[in-house]
Amino acid sequence: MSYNVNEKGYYGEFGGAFIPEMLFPNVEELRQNYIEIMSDSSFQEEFQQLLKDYVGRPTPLYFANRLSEKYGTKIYLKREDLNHTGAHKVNNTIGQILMAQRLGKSRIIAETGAGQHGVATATVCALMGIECIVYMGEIDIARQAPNVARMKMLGATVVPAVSGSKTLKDATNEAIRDWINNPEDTHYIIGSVVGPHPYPDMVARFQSIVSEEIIAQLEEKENISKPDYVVACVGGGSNAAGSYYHFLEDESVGLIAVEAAGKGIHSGESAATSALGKTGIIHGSKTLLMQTSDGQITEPYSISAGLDYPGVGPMHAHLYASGRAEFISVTDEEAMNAGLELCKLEGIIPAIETAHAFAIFESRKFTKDDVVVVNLSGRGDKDLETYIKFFNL
Amino acid sequence: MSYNVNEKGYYGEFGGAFIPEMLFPNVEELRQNYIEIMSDSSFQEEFQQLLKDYVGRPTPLYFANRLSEKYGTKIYLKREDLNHTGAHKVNNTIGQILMAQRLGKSRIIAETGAGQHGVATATVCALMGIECIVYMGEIDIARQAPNVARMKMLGATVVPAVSGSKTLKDATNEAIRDWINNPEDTHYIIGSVVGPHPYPDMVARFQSIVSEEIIAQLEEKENISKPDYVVACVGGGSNAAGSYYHFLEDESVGLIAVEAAGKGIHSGESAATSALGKTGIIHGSKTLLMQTSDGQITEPYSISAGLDYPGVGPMHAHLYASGRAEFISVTDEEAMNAGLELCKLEGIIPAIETAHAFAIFESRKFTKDDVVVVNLSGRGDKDLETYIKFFNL
Amino acid sequence: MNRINETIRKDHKLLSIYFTAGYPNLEDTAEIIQQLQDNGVDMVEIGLPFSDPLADGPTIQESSTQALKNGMTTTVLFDQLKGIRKSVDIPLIIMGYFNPMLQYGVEEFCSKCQSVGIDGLIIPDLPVDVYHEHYQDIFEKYGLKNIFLITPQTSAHRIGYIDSVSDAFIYMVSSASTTGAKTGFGDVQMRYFERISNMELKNPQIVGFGISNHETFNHATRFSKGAIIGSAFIKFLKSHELSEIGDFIGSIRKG
Amino acid sequence: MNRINETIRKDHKLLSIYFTAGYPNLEDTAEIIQQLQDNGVDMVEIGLPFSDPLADGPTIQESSTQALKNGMTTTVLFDQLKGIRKSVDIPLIIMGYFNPMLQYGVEEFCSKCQSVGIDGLIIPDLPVDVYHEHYQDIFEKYGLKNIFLITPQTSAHRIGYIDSVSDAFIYMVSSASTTGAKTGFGDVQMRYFERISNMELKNPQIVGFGISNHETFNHATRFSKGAIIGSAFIKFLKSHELSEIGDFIGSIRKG
Ligand SMILES: Cc1ncc(COP(=O)(O)O)c(C=O)c1O
Ligand SMILES: Cc1ncc(COP(=O)(O)O)c(C=O)c1O
Repeated sequence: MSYNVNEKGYYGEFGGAFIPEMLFPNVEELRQNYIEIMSDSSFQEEFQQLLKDYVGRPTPLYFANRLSEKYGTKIYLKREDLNHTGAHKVNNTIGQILMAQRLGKSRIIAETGAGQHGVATATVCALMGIECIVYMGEIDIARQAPNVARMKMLGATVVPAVSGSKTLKDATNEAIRDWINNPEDTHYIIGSVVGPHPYPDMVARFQSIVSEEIIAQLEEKENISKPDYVVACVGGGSNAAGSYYHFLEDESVGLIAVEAAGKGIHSGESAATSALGKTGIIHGSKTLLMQTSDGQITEPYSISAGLDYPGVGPMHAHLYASGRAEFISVTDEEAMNAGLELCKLEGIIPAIETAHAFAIFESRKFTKDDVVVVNLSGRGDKDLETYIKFFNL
Repeated sequence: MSYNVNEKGYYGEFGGAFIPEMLFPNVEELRQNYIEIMSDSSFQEEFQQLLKDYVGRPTPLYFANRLSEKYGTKIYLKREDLNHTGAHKVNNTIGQILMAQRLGKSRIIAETGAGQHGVATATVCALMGIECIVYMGEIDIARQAPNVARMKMLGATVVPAVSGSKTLKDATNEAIRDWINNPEDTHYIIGSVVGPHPYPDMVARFQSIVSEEIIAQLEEKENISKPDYVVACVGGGSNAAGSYYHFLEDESVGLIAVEAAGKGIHSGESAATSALGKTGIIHGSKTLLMQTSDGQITEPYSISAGLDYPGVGPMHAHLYASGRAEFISVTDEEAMNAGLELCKLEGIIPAIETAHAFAIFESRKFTKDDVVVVNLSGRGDKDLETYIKFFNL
Repeated sequence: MNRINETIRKDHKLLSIYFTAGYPNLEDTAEIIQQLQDNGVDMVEIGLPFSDPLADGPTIQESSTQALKNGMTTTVLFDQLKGIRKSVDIPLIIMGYFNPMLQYGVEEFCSKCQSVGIDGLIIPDLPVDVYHEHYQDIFEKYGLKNIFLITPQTSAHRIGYIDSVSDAFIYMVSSASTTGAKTGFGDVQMRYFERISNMELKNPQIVGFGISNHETFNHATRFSKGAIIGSAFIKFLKSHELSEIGDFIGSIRKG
Repeated sequence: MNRINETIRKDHKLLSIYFTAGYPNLEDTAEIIQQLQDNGVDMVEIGLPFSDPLADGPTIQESSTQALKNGMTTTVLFDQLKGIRKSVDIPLIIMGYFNPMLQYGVEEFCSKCQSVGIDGLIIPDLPVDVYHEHYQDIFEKYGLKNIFLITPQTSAHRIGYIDSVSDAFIYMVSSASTTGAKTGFGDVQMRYFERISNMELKNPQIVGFGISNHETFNHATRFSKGAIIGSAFIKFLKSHELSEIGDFIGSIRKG
């Protein structure tokens, strides 16, 4: 079985491009060109150069001494938190801005939830001097004020999404609407491995730098070519996709996907898509999706705005349905405690999204020789407010 | 003329160790051992390993395309903002925590102004599992709340300094008092190239990784072994010292030090020590110092909490007095505008301290072939609040 | 013969009206359809509301949100439509997003459509190739016409393909846009309408998006068979009684 | 002969009092010195206030801040001391940080001290080696004794060096601490006092830091020539009239 996308844009039964006709020319143009553009050596050169000089790659693979000791296994942290703008998101936006340039686009739109992807998009647009419009749910604008300010400083226009639940899902709807209304000059930079084909595959490829580096770094540090496990949190699934990428087809590498259970999987306030979702269509992709029996998309909940998405990317739906990856969900409280533990043991304040990945160690046990790589997808500066409130700091 | 410290702890007429007898054993122990410990190969190995795997070094040397174009010269940015915790400060705290371990200390104290050094210290203490107490002016605690929260999350105890002006100078006084009261088990991690000998030299050596990398990176990028100019902001002077270090004795490299003029050098609200200071003694060091004619240390002012220090390190006093470095001072407004310009042109939000370094380009002209390296000492996330207010975002 | 095909043969310009089922009130569906027929509308599109209507502008979005709040579901809609064919004989088309249909079961959905007397479907996010490969047989089995959209950006080649798969009419989106986004038609759009008209497709075109009054209706239908009004009608419903629907239709027809 | 050397020869335990010049009120300096002498104090340390007194605890810090606010400066202090030798003959020592002296000019400062009748200086942040190398000649030229501190952590070797450079007494800090930090003396400190006493240095020792009452004064002077009270006296001044200074001194002497 393959876990990569097939030529029709599917991962198993998931994926595809369920898009309104108005988007067809845009998506089709991208589909026909993305592989060729990405394979072009001048593209790769520019992409790699920016990742190195601007983003700060390679990010370290850091052996977490005290954490490893506490949990009796060998835990390595892939330090995506050290990327420029503070998360893995920028790997993708750097790639997509170069893609947009080669497609001759002069205007960029993006959606954002926590604001990380919005900041990463605004950043690359500033870098290239391209107009940038970021859609963000009105509620998220209120609760992620620092990232809104960052986007504005970077010259982006932040447009509030006032429809629906006024959060990430609706911001995505608004971005798609903008794209429908601006079919010629605009490229839509999606922030995760979601959306119509070829987005999930394209974003996964841009993020695959993560697993590529892990391989080289494990070689250097442990003299092995692969870890026993890769652990990543899953919102849409891009940091997971990036850290799994080169291990997808090698089933000796355990893939662990950590979802947000919010206040408890069955509390009605959760974002654990694999546990609660059914196959459906969201944002142009057939995937697992939290929805009513009637097919209305439901509002997810998580303390972390970046996991607060009612779907997962089609790759992840397939990894779940096929059993290739192990899905674990983690409550707000477990995640927050794991985040604080990482601060105290390793001096690293993780994004709350990322903190979910660390919460598994309390219950999921590994042997002492297991090499477990956790993708430390982002830093927690954007979440200080939430940490302060939660822990009464 | 030499610009490095001499065997007595002086840079020209500046430096020394003007400390109360109570501190003598501590400072003397450090003075006698620091060179030997730092030269030890196991120390270097551990230091370099942590810089690489934990801090994320080498930080890129990034050619700032659009900024270079705008100012008609070749501007490279040394990306210290990409370090773990977001500034150059951590280079020093990693070094000093290893030093403290080798000196057998079990308790760490530090002072902090903006909180960056406090966070960097709390971070390395968490990493090593060592108790950490950070002194911070009561006023700074109020205006730098996010960094206070970060320190707490990292397990540090933040103690308000309530004496004097309740800012950095007083936090330093309090830290010194703590050290006096805990002479045996405690190491004081000073956050800049200030304080009694051997601190300025030790901190400069830890920070010298910056210029070491610049040399290798210019070799790779421009096939040259040194830049024409190195530009850095100066609070205490550690990021400047680090970026100048390997060029100090080579007078063909222009060193530009940028100080905070606050609301104007002669406005009474300034921190431009070189312009306003006279030789004096502060925190155990003979250096340039803002003071009354009566020798009372005056309160500096800058919009950036990290430049808000009434002295400079003795190395910088000597660089100024000898004319080796060019000192430029920049107002709040000039710095803020330069910070915003960097956002818009390069997609990088600098710390307001750092923004001062970029403000010189409006008036200080370079030729088109000059290679100018600006030390991008830190990221601006900690300063969003100030940026928002200033620009009404 | 399917009622849509029959209607399309009529020799006047067709006026088709879209409304969101369950809006303004849950039980308005049947009454609105009746009013539309009684006031001479040629065809009705019944919007099955969806939580995330990404091809729609704010007006239809809001009406969908309200309809869902009112309790509209696929099951409720079918219940409401049960007796509709007793008094209504103009073509009825359900317009909705694919996910609710998928959850209902596509075949089950089609079967139900047939049994209540639905003639066709417009599903903006079901692309023609997916339809062609997976669902065409089912639709045809239950006598449902599937209507596809084309836009100014749709290539001639693709229009040909869509025409070949279609068997009722082609929904010609006036400009690449979400519903209700633009107002009035300019030269660019008129040339586009004319261009498509000159292609002499086997299916007639009905223009949608951006038609709000007598003038735009006339423009839109200069080179096409008819036009669909959606947002303008929803806006009208927001501030008028159902009994006033005739005024709205009259204003479109007569200006 | 310098007044300090003379006083040290006396055969009782010496009580020395520190106060901050200009506190509680700018003009209190001379009056406080007079009161101290009149109530039998053996020696007085006049604190020249400094903005950043890093060897001092909160009490002395606050008094310094207040004194500076009141307008105390080096020049003002010398003015206030101009006539002091008309009525005061106990040793007077200025205790202050080095920076204000540096700004005044070290030689100028020393000369002024001599002219108003100051006998010695205590400068916590002027280390003995710097003094020895750069300033000893000047101090001696103006007949000033420089007093150095030792602490429990000071090595025997260094104590020897300090003793060799000193020519008055050695300021024995009771425990490594800022002024006012600890209260009461334990076994550790008593052993330290005894250890130093047994070294039989050429200069006698006077204990400072942590002496606040009759009991601690007695403890501190068991193995030393005398003791200095600072913070406790400043605290007393905060809530009493200058005319009550005798009560404070009495309580120390007699318990
Ligand atoms: C730090 C971080 N990690 C993870 C995520 C979740 O996204 P994804 O699942 O696409 O990696 C986000 C989204 O904002 C994020 O900011
Ligand atoms: C980002 C940044 N740059 C510069 C400084 C100034 O310190 P220094 O002059 O020691 O580099 C600070 C101090 O907090 C800082 O945070």
